[in-house]
Amino acid sequence: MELAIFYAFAALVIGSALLVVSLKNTARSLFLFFIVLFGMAGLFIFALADFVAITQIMVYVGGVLILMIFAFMLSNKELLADLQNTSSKFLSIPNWQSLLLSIGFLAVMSYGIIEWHDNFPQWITENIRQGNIIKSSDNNINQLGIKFMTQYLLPFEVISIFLLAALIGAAHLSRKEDPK
Amino acid sequence: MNEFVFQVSDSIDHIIRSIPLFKVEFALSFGFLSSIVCTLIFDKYWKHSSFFVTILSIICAFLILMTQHDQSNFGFYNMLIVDKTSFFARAFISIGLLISAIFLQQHFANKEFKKRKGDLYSILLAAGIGLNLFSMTTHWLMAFIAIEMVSICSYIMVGYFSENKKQAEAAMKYALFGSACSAVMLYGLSLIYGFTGDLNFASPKHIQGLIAAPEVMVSIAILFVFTGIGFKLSFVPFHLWAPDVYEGAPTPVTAFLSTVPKIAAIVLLSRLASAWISTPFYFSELTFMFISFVSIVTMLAGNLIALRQTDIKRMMAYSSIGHTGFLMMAIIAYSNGQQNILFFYVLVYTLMNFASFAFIDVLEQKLGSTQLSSYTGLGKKMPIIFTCFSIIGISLIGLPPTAGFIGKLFVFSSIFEIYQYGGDQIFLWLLIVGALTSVISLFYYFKIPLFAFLRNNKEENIENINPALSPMLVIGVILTILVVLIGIFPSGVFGVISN
Amino acid sequence: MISLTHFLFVSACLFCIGLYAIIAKRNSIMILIGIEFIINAAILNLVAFGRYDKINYSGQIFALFAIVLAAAAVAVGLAIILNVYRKYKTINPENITDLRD
Amino acid sequence: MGALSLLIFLPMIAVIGILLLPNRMGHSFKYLALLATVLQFGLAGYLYINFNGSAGAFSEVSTYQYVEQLPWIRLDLGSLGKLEVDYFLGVDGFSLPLLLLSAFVMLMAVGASWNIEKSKKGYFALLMLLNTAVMGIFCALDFFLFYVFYEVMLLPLYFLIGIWGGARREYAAIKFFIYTLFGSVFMLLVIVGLYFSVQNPNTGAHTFNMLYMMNPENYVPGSFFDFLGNANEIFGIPARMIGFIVLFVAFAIKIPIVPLHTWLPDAHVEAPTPVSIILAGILLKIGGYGVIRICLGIFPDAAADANWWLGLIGVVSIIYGALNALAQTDLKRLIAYSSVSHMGFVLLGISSLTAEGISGAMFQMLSHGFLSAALFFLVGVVYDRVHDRYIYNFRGLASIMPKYTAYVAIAFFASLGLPGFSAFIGEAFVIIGTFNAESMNTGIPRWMAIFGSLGILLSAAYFLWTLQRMFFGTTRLKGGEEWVKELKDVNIREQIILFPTLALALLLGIMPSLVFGVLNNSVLSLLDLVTPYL
Amino acid sequence: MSDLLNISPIIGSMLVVLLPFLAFLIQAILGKRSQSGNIALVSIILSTIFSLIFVFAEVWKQEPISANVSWFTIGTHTFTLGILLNNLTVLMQLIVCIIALPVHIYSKSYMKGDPGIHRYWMYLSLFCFAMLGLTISSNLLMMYIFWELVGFASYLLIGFWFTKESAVQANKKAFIINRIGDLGFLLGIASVYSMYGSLNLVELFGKDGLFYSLPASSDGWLTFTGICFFIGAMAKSAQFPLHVWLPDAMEGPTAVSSLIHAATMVAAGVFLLSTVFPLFNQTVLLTIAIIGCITALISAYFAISQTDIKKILAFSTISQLGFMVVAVGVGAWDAAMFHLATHAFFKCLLFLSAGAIIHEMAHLKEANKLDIDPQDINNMGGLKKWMPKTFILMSIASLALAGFPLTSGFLSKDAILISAFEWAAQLNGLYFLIPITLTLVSILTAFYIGRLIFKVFFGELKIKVERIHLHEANLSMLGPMIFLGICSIFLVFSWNPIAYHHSFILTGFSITYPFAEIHSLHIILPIILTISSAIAWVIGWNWYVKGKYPLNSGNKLLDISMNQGYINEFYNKIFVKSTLNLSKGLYWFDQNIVDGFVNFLATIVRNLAHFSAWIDRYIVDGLVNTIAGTAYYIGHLLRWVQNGRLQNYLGFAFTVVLIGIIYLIIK
Repeated sequence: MELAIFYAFAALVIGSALLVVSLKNTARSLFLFFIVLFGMAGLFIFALADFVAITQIMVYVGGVLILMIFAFMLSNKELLADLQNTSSKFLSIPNWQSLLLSIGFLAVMSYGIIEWHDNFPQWITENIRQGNIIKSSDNNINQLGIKFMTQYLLPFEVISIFLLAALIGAAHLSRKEDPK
Repeated sequence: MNEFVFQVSDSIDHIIRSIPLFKVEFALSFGFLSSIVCTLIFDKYWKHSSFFVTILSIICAFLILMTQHDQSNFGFYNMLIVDKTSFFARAFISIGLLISAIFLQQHFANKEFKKRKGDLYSILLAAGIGLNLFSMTTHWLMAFIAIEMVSICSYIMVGYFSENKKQAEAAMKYALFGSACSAVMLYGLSLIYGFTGDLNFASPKHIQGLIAAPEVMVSIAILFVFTGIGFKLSFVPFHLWAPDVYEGAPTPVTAFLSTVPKIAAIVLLSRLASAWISTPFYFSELTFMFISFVSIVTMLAGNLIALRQTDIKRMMAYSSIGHTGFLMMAIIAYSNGQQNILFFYVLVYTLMNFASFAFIDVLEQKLGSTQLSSYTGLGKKMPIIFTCFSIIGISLIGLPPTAGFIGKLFVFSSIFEIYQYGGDQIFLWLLIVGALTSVISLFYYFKIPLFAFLRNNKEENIENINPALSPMLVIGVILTILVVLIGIFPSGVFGVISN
Repeated sequence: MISLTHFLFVSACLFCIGLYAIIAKRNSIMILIGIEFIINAAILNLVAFGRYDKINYSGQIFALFAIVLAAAAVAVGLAIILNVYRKYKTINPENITDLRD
Repeated sequence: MGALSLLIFLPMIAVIGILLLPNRMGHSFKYLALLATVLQFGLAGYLYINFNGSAGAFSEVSTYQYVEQLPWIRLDLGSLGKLEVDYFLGVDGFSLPLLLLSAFVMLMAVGASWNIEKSKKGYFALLMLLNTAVMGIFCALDFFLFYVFYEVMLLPLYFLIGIWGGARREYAAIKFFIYTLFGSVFMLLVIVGLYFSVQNPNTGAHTFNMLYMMNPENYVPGSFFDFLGNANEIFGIPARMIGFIVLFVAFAIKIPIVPLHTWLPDAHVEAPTPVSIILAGILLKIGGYGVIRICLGIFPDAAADANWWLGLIGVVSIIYGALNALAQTDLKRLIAYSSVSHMGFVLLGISSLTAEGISGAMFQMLSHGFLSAALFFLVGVVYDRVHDRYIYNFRGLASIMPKYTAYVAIAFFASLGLPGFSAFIGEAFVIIGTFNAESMNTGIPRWMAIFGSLGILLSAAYFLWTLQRMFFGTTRLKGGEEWVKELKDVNIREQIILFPTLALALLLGIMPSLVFGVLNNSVLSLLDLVTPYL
Repeated sequence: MSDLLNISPIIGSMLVVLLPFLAFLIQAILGKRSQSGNIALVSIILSTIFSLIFVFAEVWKQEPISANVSWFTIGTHTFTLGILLNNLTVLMQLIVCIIALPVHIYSKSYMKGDPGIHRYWMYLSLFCFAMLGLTISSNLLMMYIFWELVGFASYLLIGFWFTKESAVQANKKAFIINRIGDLGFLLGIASVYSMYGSLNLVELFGKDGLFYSLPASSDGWLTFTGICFFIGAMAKSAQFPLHVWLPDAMEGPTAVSSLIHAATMVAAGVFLLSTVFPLFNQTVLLTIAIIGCITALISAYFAISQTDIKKILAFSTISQLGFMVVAVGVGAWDAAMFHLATHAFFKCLLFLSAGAIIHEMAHLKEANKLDIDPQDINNMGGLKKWMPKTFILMSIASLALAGFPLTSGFLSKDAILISAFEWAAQLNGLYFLIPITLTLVSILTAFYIGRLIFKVFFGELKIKVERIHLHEANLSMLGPMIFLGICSIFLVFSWNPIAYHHSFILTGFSITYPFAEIHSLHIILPIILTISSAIAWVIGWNWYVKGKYPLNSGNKLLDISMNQGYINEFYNKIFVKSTLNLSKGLYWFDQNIVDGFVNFLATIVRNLAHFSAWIDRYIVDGLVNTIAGTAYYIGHLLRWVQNGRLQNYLGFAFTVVLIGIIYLIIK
């Protein structure tokens, strides 16, 4: 059962991701991207990372995607025309070089994963043996909070500076130069 | 919950103990915030206030850094390392930041923008914090954050003004290329995390994990990781963005990009190499092969392509690619225990590069062009600048009596020593290619004196150009003198680096 | 419990799709989306591995940082793309080739 | 400050003076340069007279005179050991005559630069910088110091050719530079290798000291360039042989040998007269000096193995250079190729590894220094007047420029080895030494001497042909009457330069002991070093 | 006074050498201010006196004296400068002095008014210095130096009229061909040095010299050495095939030709051979003899058909030098020296006389504005009428050349011929070809010199002009000629006009021949020679004076054949005609093949030079430029990636990554 749902999510993610890249219409792609991100959040939950999944939805869906749509609308005045365009060319013709490259990567990575399959790292088996693995009953948020404030305090603080800088920078970048 | 209480208090103790290690970056962070405040409030009254604060904070950071001399400490759960390497790296980064800040101020001083210039200094300081962290860590999480921080600050700096099409294009190429590379690196890191369960690449657990992991996946993961580092260092094949971005970006930003991030990235790579290469396993061999091979290819590609350039900034981009190859030779020296050689070369490279961009910028402001052909016949009009520029060119080639020569000699020496006792053919090829590319580089570096001195300008407009003394020029000349002095008396500087 | 291989395989697929988007799509925003795919693939890996790391929580923490960093990068990237659009009136990287050899 | 330092840095004082003086005092630059070179020549002469060539081992400091040794760079490179670079100067019978020659040729060059008009400041400053570098090369006994001077020498030359040269000056300048750099960069690698292989016996530190490099006892056992029982190989060639070959190529480019000579005609043709004089008079000698001091001194074993090839290259250079000279129509190119031929004798003589051969080679270098400088100066005389050097454009110059013709004829005959002039002693002893090599079992067959002597014949052919074609016969010039007006006979300044040069060539031809007296002990100590490996 | 005159032979010979050098220096410094030539004259007079009184008289038939000072040291060898005085050297020095003196005097009026006369005297002094130095050098290196200097002086003098194209061509040729010889000499020196470690003649060939005490080195190298020295001598003494420069060298002033290219310098080769004679082994000696013989024969043939008076004499010189070389070859180098001495006088005289004639003919040409060659004997004739003294002197010289009894030539030529016969008798067989050829040459000599005399002095002047004011040369020209004429008579050399053994030169050397003396030859051979010479003259007289030239076309030929009869006809047709044709043919051969070969060699060298220049430009330099271009082009190719398209960049980068991964997998 669990596996079936996992497959369903995986199929959803991969399928919509494939559509994202093969659709001719960018606007549609953007909306499909939304589905991919949701699907990913689902997959995260399968990995018992509920907080990550929530963050994914909040940050990506709530932030990134909206930003992208805004950007797209700002940069494409024919958006509406695009949306209405239901021409026969629904999918874009794949670019064979990049297709080849992607398939090549997929091949080598699959090869690697299959080779790795029976032989998972020692640290995982060790942790499984010791029971040091996250269980679905664990309170992840609690743990994460403590980790952020102790072990990962430094990156946590640094990233605040980083975000501030990125914010200022992005604001400056997107500001139109006023006509003199 | 209670199970953590003991841990938490322990952690807090550890963190409090670690805080002094962070004081340099803390100074920069303080500067960062003050600079933002200044931009918002005080720039109206004194337009240099944020610049001033920036300079002050960099100097403070540098002075605080000096107190960390001779320290060797870990902190923040091994995320920060204060040791000789990070000390020198941060010292060079501070110098680089200082010079960059002055360059930025000078470059934009005469231009009117609607945008506030002050925030550029804030971004620079943020980048500085990232760079410092970059050079202080062996933890992948910290390293990744630092890389992103530096990258994003760099994108912003390139695209900040977007005065013209070229700057915007450069920013876009930089941002997209960089993001793609760091995404791939992240993927590689995720795999490595999977192999080891530990993000500290120098820890025994990490190395144990890599030893146990299957070769194919390790190859994929390591190459992905090197993609991100390669982007920062701009070695082949991840060098392609560099010429376009260097050409498009404002000159002071180019100066910054071609120098300072490289210091940090080279330090990270060195730490990685020295942690990995010394083990007799597959991944270490891979790392070593990778560094050597890429070094050779990078030296060749950078120098060969530079032959055909007509734009000085683009040429310097290829030159810096070539020097990256050379720096990677120095990494091999570093991992063999000759850290001071890497430091020396990095220092020399920093000085040379800033000097050359200082001259490029001065000339760009005077001539309004970065084309080499616009220098035609100017040697007589501006003898000081072109004499110094030629000397820097000589140093970049690696001819005596300049610091570039000493640096090259040290690198050759240490590689030769490894060759002598290790006997691997690849070292020989490193030496040969290193020597050969020095010869090739002569062609294009000497285009500067070729145009300036050997060719005569037939046009009249050069009469209008009057060489005035600008702070940039002064810095350039001082750096040139330093380069020559270090070239003749390397003992002092080298002694400082070695101890 | 879903085995690691499943996660790895899904992430590998997503990675490749992202790569394809980066290289093939003639639209800067699509390139950004491709990058996001790759980051998501990485995050998937991280959380999948992170499940077995209860002591440090490194996987999940890394994943969270990665999301934040990616978001910031997207913000800056989009701002830059908008700047380009203002100058070039296009966001097709094929047509933005003023800087070249 | 020792005498040699003074000799080296005197021109630097002039450089500083020239740079400090404002441009409007442009006329004083040449006097400043002249003053420096005159003092330098005087000093070099003083050193020459007071030199007493005592016999001693080639690798002993006591064999050298006017030695100055100051620690320069002392670095602790961790596992690379301690880096020791000394400011180490000293001269022996090989370097001192060349030092004097350099001082003299520099004096000539300053004299020849009297009418330079284009940016005098830069010109004289660069000329003096070059002077410093050249002096340094001949004095340095530390390989690092040598290398520094060697490279520093290139820079002023690049500019001197590139700025003040002829039509294709850019090409010639960069070609010259690239060629030399190509050799020297690889030389740097060998220097590094030597540095690791040699230890200062007193301190145990690695060292660049050339004298230590010459002593097999100072080599670290098992090091890359270790003397005995060295099994290191690169591409299947023994390491010491590779070291020798690389160093040889670096210097052979300077000599130059065929086929690494093509920079020479271009550089000579495009360079202004004074620079041609320096190139021919000094620069080529650095190659020969390097082969003697460094290739033979540091790699005597490899030299003993390779000398057959060296000799062959020498013979090929002699004949090839002479044949090329015969085919030239540009007077300056002809002389440039004759330099290739004449320097081939130097290589042949060195490769013979006999006292006669090496002495002859040294003598040939000195003599070629004076004579080729004089020849280039003479070409400059005509070129200054009508800006043409094409041999076919002149005929019967003897009628309108009798004194000039006399100088040319003397210089030509001196160059083609007429007894009484220095070139004869050089060439004759190279031939005798090479012929003698078989008796000494140094591995050079006698046919090399026989073929080498063909060069003497060919040199007569091309010089006499030129003499006949340009100077004799009835006057007929391309530029007609205008040229006749332009072509005034040599003036006093030119005579002041030419006369001592040719007189010196004559003096050395008649009293070779002036040189051999200084040289002989050094030759013997060099042979002591090399012959055990034959 | 007695102290002053008490000059040791060493000092004396040094003075002999240095005085002309001093004269050279003074004249070089004075330049155009010294036109008279008095300085040169005084110096040569003093040299002659010193040479005769303080050197020759002291040393002749005494123990050899030598003195050396060290010159320079190379390695462990010290090279010296020194003087060696023995019979050979002092004789040679004296001959040079005695020949040079009359030529100087003669030149004073002969060269009068020439614009470059200051140079003439300078060069002449230089030549004297070099030649005198050559004679008394005590080591081979020093000898070589003077040897080349002599060549140099000769170069200068041949090209004295440098505006004349043929003169500068000739001097170039002379110098280059002499250079070939010099190389031989140099290699010979190198070889001797490498075998014996010394170049000092006394150390090498003196009593208990190294040459005798050291074990003989390999025969091959000894032969090589000998051939090398012989090549040196061949070039200088104009032996076949290196003789081609000498006829051309006649472009110089006639006085110079007489001194340098007839009497002294060209004999230096023979002198060299005599000096290093012990070095030659049988192979080399035979080679020397054969080459000498060929030279003697062919140049005698050439002389027959020449029309230029100086060329006839030049070929005659070559022929006589061939005689001397044969003498060396057969081992009778004393005879060679003897012939050298006698030949010097009469050949010098012949040239000076020719010079006087040319001088007059040139005046005639100028006075009448004729377009003739003043040196062509076809334009002369009957000059006896106007220049009787010259005629007599020239006749004496000619008789001496032909080896007529009572002349010096008779003695020396007999010495050579008889030695050659005796040598051949020792060896038998084909070796007899050499003496027989020499005999033939001797007859030919008589014929061609007879032809010269008859054509020039007898009959009528061939050119028709109104005013013929030909007259005897003035005293300063005639005086030296008379002196030389006297010296061409037997008395100067021997009191016995018949037997050459009694000549003081031969008694002075007193070497022992390796072959037995055949007494009968000493009587028979001179008689045969004299008679055959006389016959040759009669024929010549008939042909050239009586105008019964057999080869003229038309009815004259019929007349002649009627008068001469069958034997004459046969003789003419078969013998004389073929001889003359042979002569012409050989001359053609010489001009076109031998000289042509030399020119051909020159052409080859020139073409080779052009070829190598081509190689240099397009292959050697081209290669370098190609390498540079390749680097440049690779740079260009690499730039292709840098096309400004972001996605191409990314694609490239990731493709490389993929390739890297695949490589690592399949590795």
